[in-house]
Amino acid sequence: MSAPDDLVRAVEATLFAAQEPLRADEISRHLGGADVRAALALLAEHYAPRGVHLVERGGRWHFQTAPDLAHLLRREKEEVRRLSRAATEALAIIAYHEPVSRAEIEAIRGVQTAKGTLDVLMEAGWVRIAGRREVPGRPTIYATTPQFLSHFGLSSRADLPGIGELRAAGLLDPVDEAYAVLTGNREEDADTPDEPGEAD
Amino acid sequence: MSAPDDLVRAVEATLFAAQEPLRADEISRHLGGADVRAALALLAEHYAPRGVHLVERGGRWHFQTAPDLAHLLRREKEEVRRLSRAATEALAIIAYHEPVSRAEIEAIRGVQTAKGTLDVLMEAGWVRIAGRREVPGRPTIYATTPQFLSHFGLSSRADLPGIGELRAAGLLDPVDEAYAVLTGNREEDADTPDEPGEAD
Amino acid sequence: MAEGAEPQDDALWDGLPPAVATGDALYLDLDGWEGPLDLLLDLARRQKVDLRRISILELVDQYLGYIDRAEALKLELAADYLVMAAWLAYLKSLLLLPRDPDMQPSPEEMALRLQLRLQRLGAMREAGARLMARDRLGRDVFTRGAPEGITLARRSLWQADLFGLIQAYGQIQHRNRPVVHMVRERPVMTLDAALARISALLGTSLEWRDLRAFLPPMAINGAADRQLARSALASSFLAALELAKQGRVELVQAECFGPLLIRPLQGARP
Repeated sequence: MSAPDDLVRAVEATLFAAQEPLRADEISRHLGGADVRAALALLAEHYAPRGVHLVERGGRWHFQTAPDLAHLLRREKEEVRRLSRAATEALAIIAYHEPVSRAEIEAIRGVQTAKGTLDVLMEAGWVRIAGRREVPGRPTIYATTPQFLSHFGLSSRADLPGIGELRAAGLLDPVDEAYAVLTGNREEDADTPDEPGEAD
Repeated sequence: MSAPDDLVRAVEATLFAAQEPLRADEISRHLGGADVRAALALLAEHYAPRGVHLVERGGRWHFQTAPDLAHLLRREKEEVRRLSRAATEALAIIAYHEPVSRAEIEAIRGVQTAKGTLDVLMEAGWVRIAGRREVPGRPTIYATTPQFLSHFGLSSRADLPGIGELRAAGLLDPVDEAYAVLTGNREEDADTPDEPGEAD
Repeated sequence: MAEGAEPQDDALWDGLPPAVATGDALYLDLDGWEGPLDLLLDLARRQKVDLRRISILELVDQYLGYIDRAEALKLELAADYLVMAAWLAYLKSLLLLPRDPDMQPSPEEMALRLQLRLQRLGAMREAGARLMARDRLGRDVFTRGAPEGITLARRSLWQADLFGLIQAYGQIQHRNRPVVHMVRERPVMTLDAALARISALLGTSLEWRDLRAFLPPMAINGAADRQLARSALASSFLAALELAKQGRVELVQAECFGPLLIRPLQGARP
């Protein structure tokens, strides 16, 4: 393309600096009454293959970044965050009992589960909506995803330790009781605050 | 010009969309680490004859309207506030001598500089505090900002009008130094209490 | 208005109060200068020569003339203008009088220094004017009026590990385990057992024997044994009292906390 003429350049600069889309007659008035339609057509053609397009919307012209490059306007910043205790419990329940509804998760946890907790698990990509349970109210049911398995290094859900193994590992002992056994009012040495969940 | 390649388009779109001038490395990071220097050079060349230019100011790139179209665009725009003579001189002294202390500004101007004068320059975003001079009293020293370069259309401080000639003529050197150079008088003790208005 | 002295513009923007306009031209002129050096620079420029070639003597005369006129008009001059006038008058006298070779600094040096200062101020004033005349962003050139902007989206990378997950599940399971209260079997000796044991062991012996000899033998390691021992002692004591009440034994204790001796009562029915 040869160098643009002065009118084209003026239209280009006017639209570039404008804070709002402009109608052709507004541009024309701004530039002393010149006929700007040819210039607009030339500019639109010139910018068509570029990273910025000149577009007309409802009779008003403006520049915008090319639609295929829209993703460039978002810059993502990743922040590593640890899952909260509530979310970890909800995830564990889903993993062991899937598919489960929110009410079922709450029944198992014994406490209410905030909507945001499940959102976090879905945002993390570990939980998905697996449909609805065909009971009154048709509650949404949740299940884990393949990403869940890969994140936790499991080849399948069957890899999750069973209740028997949990008990053998002391993981069914509540933290505070196990601690009391070790440090409580027995006459034995009361000064061994070992790892909770390890004793007995 | 043939259709620009994807990287050129991406750099073009990023700079069009950006609200602030961007350094090449910021653009690069934004675009996944690509080397954008060639793309920037291509774009600057492509836009040179157009109504919008791609310019580099203090290492930061931005699009702006072509200066020769100023008369078309100026009228609807808010007039840039005019600086007082005191503020203009202080700004010039800071730009050509930076970093400088207030006492050094006053030594050149021969008058006290009102506190508000430097505040005005800092409020405009053209001057910043650049630390303290490690001499008795540890005076605050001032320097210009990247916005100063953008506002006045300077690629770098080396672009300051006439700075090369001023430096060659010794006009950026302090009076004492210039005097010593002129007279070849090295045993000069630089103490001239007889001259009013200079020292502080 | 003197050439080179810019007009005072009320619209100027430097945070300073606008100059008081009095209608007196000379007063306004002086007010328009930023101090004596500024006035000197303006006067020097009127010599229409390079600042490096100005005549200092001529400049001094012009400055002093200005000050004289201001005084004739009874204008109040700022002190620094008067100080400069005095210094320039002194400089002029030094330059004109036969020079004292020992004088430091020499009048020539003082004059040269003044000239150097004027050059530097002149250079900066010119530089400032050239800066202001450039194509300025927001006045002559403009950035994009409505940039889309680049938004920074924060994305969370959630972290959790398998152990934490399993442990959490263990805690839930524990919380949910049906709670059963079981009273543990405790190592005690009942009163009935103590009665039976003491009755059997008393037999027909007529010796005084310590009640503790009737306690069941037990290992002495372990909390359970100690608990049983205390229970046995208490029960046996109650049993001894009961047997005494029934008239089957007699009890003797010589001192407080001393051994409690027991023997079958003579003539009691077996």
